[in-house]
Amino acid sequence: MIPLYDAAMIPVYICGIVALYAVIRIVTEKKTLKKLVFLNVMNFAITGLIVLSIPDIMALFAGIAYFVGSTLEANAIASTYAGGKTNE
Amino acid sequence: MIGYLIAAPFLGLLFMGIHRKVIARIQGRPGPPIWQEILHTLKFSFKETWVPRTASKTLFIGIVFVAIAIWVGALCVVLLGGSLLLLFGIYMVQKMVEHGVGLSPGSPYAKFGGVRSVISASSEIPLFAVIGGIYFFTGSLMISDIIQYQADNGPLLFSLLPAAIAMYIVILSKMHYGPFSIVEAKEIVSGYKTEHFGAWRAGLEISDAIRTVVLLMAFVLLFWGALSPLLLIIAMLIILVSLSFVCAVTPMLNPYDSVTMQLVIIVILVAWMAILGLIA
Amino acid sequence: MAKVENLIAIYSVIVVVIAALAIVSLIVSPIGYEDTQLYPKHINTSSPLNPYDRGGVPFGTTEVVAQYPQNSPYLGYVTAYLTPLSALMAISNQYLGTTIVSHPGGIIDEILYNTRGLDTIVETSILFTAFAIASFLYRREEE
Amino acid sequence: MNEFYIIILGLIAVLGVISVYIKKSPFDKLIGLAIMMGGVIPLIVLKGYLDVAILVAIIMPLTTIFILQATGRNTDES
Amino acid sequence: MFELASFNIGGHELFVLPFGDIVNYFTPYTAALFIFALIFTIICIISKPERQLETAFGTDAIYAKEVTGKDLRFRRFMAIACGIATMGAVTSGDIFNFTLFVSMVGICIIGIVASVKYKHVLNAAFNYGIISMLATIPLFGGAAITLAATGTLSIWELSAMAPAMPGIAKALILVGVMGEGIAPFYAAKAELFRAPGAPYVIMIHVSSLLMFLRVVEIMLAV
Amino acid sequence: MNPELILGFIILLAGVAASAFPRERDYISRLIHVEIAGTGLMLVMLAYDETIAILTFVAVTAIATIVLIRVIERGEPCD
Amino acid sequence: MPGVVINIIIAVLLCWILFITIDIIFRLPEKGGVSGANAIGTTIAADKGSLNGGFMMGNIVCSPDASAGTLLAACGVFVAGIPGGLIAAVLVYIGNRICHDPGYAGTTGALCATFMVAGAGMAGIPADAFIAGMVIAILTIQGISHPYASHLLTKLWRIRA
Amino acid sequence: MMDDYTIGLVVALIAVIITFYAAFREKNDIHRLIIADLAEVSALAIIALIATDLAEALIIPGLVVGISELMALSEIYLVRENLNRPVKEPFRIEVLDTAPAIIAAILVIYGIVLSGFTGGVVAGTGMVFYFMGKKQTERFALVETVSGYAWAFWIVAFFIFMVLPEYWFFAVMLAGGAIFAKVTAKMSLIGTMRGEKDV
Repeated sequence: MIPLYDAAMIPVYICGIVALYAVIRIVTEKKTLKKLVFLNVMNFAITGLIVLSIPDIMALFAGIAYFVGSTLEANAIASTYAGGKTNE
Repeated sequence: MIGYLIAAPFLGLLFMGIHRKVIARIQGRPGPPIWQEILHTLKFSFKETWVPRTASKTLFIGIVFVAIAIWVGALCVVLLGGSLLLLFGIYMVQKMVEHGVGLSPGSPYAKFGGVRSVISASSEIPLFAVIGGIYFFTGSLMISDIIQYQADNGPLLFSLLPAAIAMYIVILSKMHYGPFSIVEAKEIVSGYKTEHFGAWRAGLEISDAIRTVVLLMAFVLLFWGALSPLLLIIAMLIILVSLSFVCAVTPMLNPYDSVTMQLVIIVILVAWMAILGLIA
Repeated sequence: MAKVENLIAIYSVIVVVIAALAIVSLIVSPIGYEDTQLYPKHINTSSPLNPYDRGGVPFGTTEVVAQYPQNSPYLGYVTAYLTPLSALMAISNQYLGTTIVSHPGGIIDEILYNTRGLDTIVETSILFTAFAIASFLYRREEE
Repeated sequence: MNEFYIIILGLIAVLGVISVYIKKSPFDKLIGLAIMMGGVIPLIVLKGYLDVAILVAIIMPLTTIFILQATGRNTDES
Repeated sequence: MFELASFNIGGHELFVLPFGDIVNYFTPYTAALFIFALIFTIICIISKPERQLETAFGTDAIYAKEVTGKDLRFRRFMAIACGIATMGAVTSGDIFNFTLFVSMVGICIIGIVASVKYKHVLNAAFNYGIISMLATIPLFGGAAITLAATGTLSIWELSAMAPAMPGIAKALILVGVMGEGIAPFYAAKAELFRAPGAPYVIMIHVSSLLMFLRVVEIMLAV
Repeated sequence: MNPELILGFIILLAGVAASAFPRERDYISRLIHVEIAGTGLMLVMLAYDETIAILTFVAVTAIATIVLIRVIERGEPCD
Repeated sequence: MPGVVINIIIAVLLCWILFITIDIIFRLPEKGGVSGANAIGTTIAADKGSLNGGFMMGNIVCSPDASAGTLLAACGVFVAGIPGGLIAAVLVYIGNRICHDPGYAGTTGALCATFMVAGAGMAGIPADAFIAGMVIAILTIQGISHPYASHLLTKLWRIRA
Repeated sequence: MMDDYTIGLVVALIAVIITFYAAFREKNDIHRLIIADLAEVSALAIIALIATDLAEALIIPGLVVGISELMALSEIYLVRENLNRPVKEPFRIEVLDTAPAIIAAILVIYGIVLSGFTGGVVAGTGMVFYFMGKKQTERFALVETVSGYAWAFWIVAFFIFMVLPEYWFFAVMLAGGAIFAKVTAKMSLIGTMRGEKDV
């Protein structure tokens, strides 16, 4: 018998639901740059999910790699959208 | 074996002479004497020989030797009862030889001959129908096994008539003056052989001669079975004369018609194979 | 057939027809999965070499199901060996299996370099040829 | 526990696919791709292949940046 | 150790060359094909290309197209690679290895003509290239289905269990080989063959024909 | 059938269909749709524990992307 | 069960205060660090938001800042105690360099958060509560309503400036 | 009822049909190139269904064939259309100043650890990214020479396996290292071949 919820699992549930909420907000949002802000929320939540799923030092590395990678991606998308370097 | 190898070119050249003679007689001309082709080849062997300045030298010369070598090999395969697949492999290599002979001199006429020989690649596909049909019936592709099968069960000519017709057409498309001989039509001088003179031309003629013998002999062996040497030659002659009749009474098709005709034949054969497969 | 551009369309039609026939024949009579495969996998999630732990003795033989076991007396030698670096990774962490096995010595190396080495030769030759074409054309354009 | 993960991550991945398909601008499509990978990478982690997950997480933005090189700056005013 | 079960297709095996799991073999049939490929490769190595004569439009001038320098070396290299791939394909004793060699032939065919600067030749090369790339699906797919359905890729084993190879796989491999070697079978316009450099252009034809002959043998044998 | 496999098949088919029938006919969208199909394939490989294949596939996809980008950014815009 | 919820609420408050403070100290709302952050800020401002708050949100998106540092440090403490938090700080530093961010907000945030989470762990609040707490904290800033959040951040920024 | 494999095969074949249908309808050459890339995915899906170690050993050659044909074809396309430079004016984004060096270092080190073909491709990706951030084309010829020697080493290693199997350890190291160097070199050439001299 699987219990309906488990007290130790509450952080996982929170992360999962926040991630899903963020995804829904991204899909319904119209402006590209504001999507990126919600994407950031999703990254936080997914990083949390990754680390909470396997408590191991490698999972920390995986989480950080994921977070930095998606931040880089968001940065690149935003910069390109805005037209690259402003000066020079 | 050696005897056969020496005899084959002469026999083939003689056959080619007979071929010309029969065609001429049917068309109401006197025609050349039947040993004309032998004399022809001898004459070429002693003429001055050179290589065109624009030609790719090695290919120009090497391809002649390849042409002779493959058909000598084919003759060995037929005589020793080797694999039928190998024989047809050699038949397809002949296509490459024509292509090489045509392209190596750099002359536009020869090149057109070579390119046309590539166009008629569709004439090879009936061969696979032949192979498939024979394999389906006999369960083997070794010529010796096929001959043995016919000794036991009677000639394949009747049970495999469509395959026989396909092979007949294949041989026909390799005969001079036939309806499908687009590679040496007169509008491109001598087709792929235009630039090969002297001894090279003699070599090509010899390979043609051996080819004629091999194809006719393979036809008889595949669809009738083993015969004594004399009967074999008579059977080959009968087929040759029938081929000459066809050549004499049909016009030469233009390249596209020729390809279309061959495609139609392929479609019929494939349909036949499908029916055969369904029945089995 | 008149233009070379249409060739792709013709070829596609042929393949689509054959693939459709294949699907129909699969649904009518499934071909089934042969259970005795070469080099089968067995997953042992508690091992540090996770998806690729095939057991065996280092510098000894490992039981792998090869096509011709009689053909290569050294079959399975590479599989169980760990270089010092990979041994270090194996004792330090549970979740580095792929890295360890991809490091020299491991079942994939065994298959790629030993039993199916010719495949790898052909594969690198293909890469080499294609690069020769690309770099030749590129450099000719540069000049 | 695994059911929860798989339902959430599967939903995220599928929503990402849908969003890639329905959005018109390439930037929005790339964001959809990021959503999809956000669903896929934790699945790899769940199976225990952390090194693979790290590598995928590092190379994924590279692919995006490569694609961004060809999109050019945003042109439509919306 | 190795006995070819389907000896009535191409003859008994003459010589076996094991490379691990991939056991190449020579029957009289494959040996003959191998020798053809070898001869044409040697011709490619030692011969110089011809100078093709062309009439310039509008004038009576006739000039010879020459293949020289880097171009020549590159095309010779490609032709040799094509020959080696063909030799591999005709002797290979493993389905997947065969498909790899076939796709290598496909690339080399493009490579041989890729250095010609005429736009129509490049156009033909591009289109054949796309086809040869699409053709890797049926090739690899056929090999993979064979492996999954029979548990082996070796032609030796497959020929021993006779009709084990699924018909789907056979059809797919056949279509795949047709796609890789389609160039000679689509010669009505003969774009590829107008390219100068006879020995190398012939190599295209040789390789695809030999490949075709070999695949017929495999299809009958397994 | 485990869930990764089902999800992988769904995404694979969706990606292939999306890149075969894109809503916009520009190159970039199609390229991005191909990425979806690649992700689906990745999940299929994951379901069968073929991790080295995943590693190689991801890296090769990145390189294939840049090869195509090289063509796209030089080619004519198409409509 | 109620204990867990209370833990998480406390963690939310602690994280929220920590990362907002550090970000404002490091002058994140002053201007966008990269052109992307700039563009996000102006977009939010145009959409009934406030400019300085928008810049800060853009900076959070474009580079691992104190909020990311807090999250990752919490993760690090969750898996490996204080050393894990320090490793996370080092990696956040590298992440900052990758993302063309000249500041040290992320690193500082990670270091502070490490000790905060470790200290809270002694007080009975587990590290996973902080992970969930940080996710909720970032949700309040970035995920609910951009205009309100940006106005709030601008007010806080006025206090410092 | 159908087993897993059959279901998977049906799905993969449907993917193949869709791919070829797209190829049938498409007339634009760049679109055709992209579809050819898609075709690789369908082909690999069929191979991946085998689910043994051998399947992986077959996927890797499949990938190689795909990427190499794609490369040769794209170059032929560019030569045919005579396209030498990008039509759009290039622009720079900030992350390209900082990210390539660090990420390339990570990927190359990880690639060296992985070694073999996989490592080569991973490191190659890093190198491509690095060269993308650089402004001048690098020393093309040197990289090519390295890769040529590496290929020769790999062939040597293969023959050690076949002829002198008792030195298998040496051969594994040689093969892994050589193939790594070769693939990395080849892949990083793509980065240099992007060739924006005027940037």
